[in-house]
Amino acid sequence: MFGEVAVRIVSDPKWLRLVRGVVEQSCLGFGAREEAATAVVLAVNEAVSNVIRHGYDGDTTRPIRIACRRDGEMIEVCICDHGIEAEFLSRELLPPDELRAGGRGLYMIRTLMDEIEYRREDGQNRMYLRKRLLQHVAES
Amino acid sequence: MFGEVAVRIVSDPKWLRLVRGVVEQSCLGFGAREEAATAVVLAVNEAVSNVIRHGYDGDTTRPIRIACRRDGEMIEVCICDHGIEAEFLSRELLPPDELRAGGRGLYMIRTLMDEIEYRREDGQNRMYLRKRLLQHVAES
Amino acid sequence: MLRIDIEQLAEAAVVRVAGDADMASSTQLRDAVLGLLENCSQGRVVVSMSETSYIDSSAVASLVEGLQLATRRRVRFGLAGLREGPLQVLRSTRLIDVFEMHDSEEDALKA
Amino acid sequence: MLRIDIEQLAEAAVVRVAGDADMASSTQLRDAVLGLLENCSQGRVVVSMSETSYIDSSAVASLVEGLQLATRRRVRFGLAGLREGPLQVLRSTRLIDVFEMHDSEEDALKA
Ligand SMILES: Nc1ncnc2c1ncn2[C@@H]1O[C@H](COP(=O)(O)OP(=O)(O)O)[C@@H](O)[C@H]1O
Ligand SMILES: Nc1ncnc2c1ncn2[C@@H]1O[C@H](COP(=O)(O)OP(=O)(O)O)[C@@H](O)[C@H]1O
Repeated sequence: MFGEVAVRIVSDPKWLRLVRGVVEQSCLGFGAREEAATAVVLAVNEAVSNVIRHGYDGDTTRPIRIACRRDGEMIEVCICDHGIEAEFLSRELLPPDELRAGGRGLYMIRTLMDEIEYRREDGQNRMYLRKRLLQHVAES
Repeated sequence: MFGEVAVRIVSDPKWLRLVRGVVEQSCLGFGAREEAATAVVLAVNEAVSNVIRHGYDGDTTRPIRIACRRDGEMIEVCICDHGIEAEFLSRELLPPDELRAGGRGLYMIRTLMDEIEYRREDGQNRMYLRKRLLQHVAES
Repeated sequence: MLRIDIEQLAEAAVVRVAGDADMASSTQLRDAVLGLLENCSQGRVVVSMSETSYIDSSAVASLVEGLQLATRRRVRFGLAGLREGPLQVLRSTRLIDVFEMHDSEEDALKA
Repeated sequence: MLRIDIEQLAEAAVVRVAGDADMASSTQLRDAVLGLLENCSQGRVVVSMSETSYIDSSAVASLVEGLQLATRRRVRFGLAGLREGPLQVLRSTRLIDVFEMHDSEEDALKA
């Protein structure tokens, strides 16, 4: 019903801007509000940057595929690459306000998204980032 | 060396804007100047609109893939779909200034691009649009 | 993605078109322009496009239809304030000399 | 995609950052900020970001490094004019209270 939007790039940081544009337009096309779209864009940018930097160790010629779809009341973005296995989901989060440089990408992703899933299959990494379209107001 | 940027959408006109953004960013990333990038964006927009309107007869759920790459001193965009065969490359061009509504998409594509190629293979249409990065100044 | 706002002044109607007029939205433009012209005889219509960031061939077709209906109804029909992108579309379809063109809405209303 | 312009005023240096600071460009930001601070002792540095449309975590890291070097060199270090996007990044990394923040470059220089 909503279809899927996918973009495939090589792992050159110069394409990050393009990816952000695609993800933003997709989220809006799938019915997300500006604020949710911005959050997804920020998270995907960090995840793709991590693939380039860590997964592919800076090699700018390797494939990355970013696919966006709407799944019920969620936006789901899948980031797929052939880089090294990323067992980083088990790491501890950055304690807030700690003044070190770096190490904030995963923290941003977890703060901004509602669900994160990681799978290693057939030598491929698939990271699923999900964001609810409607932010449920906490009952008080 | 420059890689490839590909985007896959379903044939809903609401994604045209996203496609334009991807194609523009790709062209700039491949080293095209603003003016050439704009021309490619206009042509691809018309070609994809034609696939939706004619190739898929308005069905908004069918796949379209748009892939951009740099081939030497050319930008090449391939538009791939599973719609009806498009033997329209043999049609005559719109005579300039004729005041009819419609029928200007192909004319725009031919005016804006340096090379156009169409192939039907395995039930797929592939339209290749090519634009030179450097506009050669006519010798006088 | 397309916002259309029509203002009826004493001597002219101004159709302000903001955003992208492509296959997803150009029927909106067509409906607005033809709907307006159907209720006009004489006078003038200015399509103000300084906020129009994109037009495709279907939007051009809507403008051509507008021009034709305007001619039949003896309404003066002009375009104003086009940005570089839309200008390039009119150039590539060789329609740039077919339309009455003005640099800005103000210029159009004075002309 | 990133333009950095440094202006040395009598009492402060202003680093104006325009465009997108992401993995492709944030070393430029880091080099500019750290290079400037290495040649400062006392005084102040204002990073003016009203034209900064995007920052990622690597740009945030550069700003954190700037703040740390500034503290060591007793230079006052502030950010000015942040748009909503960059603000959301500082919020999501919980660094919003770590930096001295000003609504605009003018406010920062007066403060
Ligand atoms: N795609 C990935 N593949 C492999 N390792 C990763 C990946 N993403 C993150 N990591 C690991 O997790 C760590 C933390 O990542 P992050 O919070 O984004 O900070 P940074 O990238 O600044 O180090 C990285 O240093 C790296 O070791
Ligand atoms: N992708 C396509 N598949 C099938 N037929 C096409 C396709 N693109 C164009 N055509 C045919 O070529 C004609 C001219 O196309 P065009 O110049 O874009 O004008 P318009 O779309 O306004 O008719 C169309 O009316 C259609 O019959």
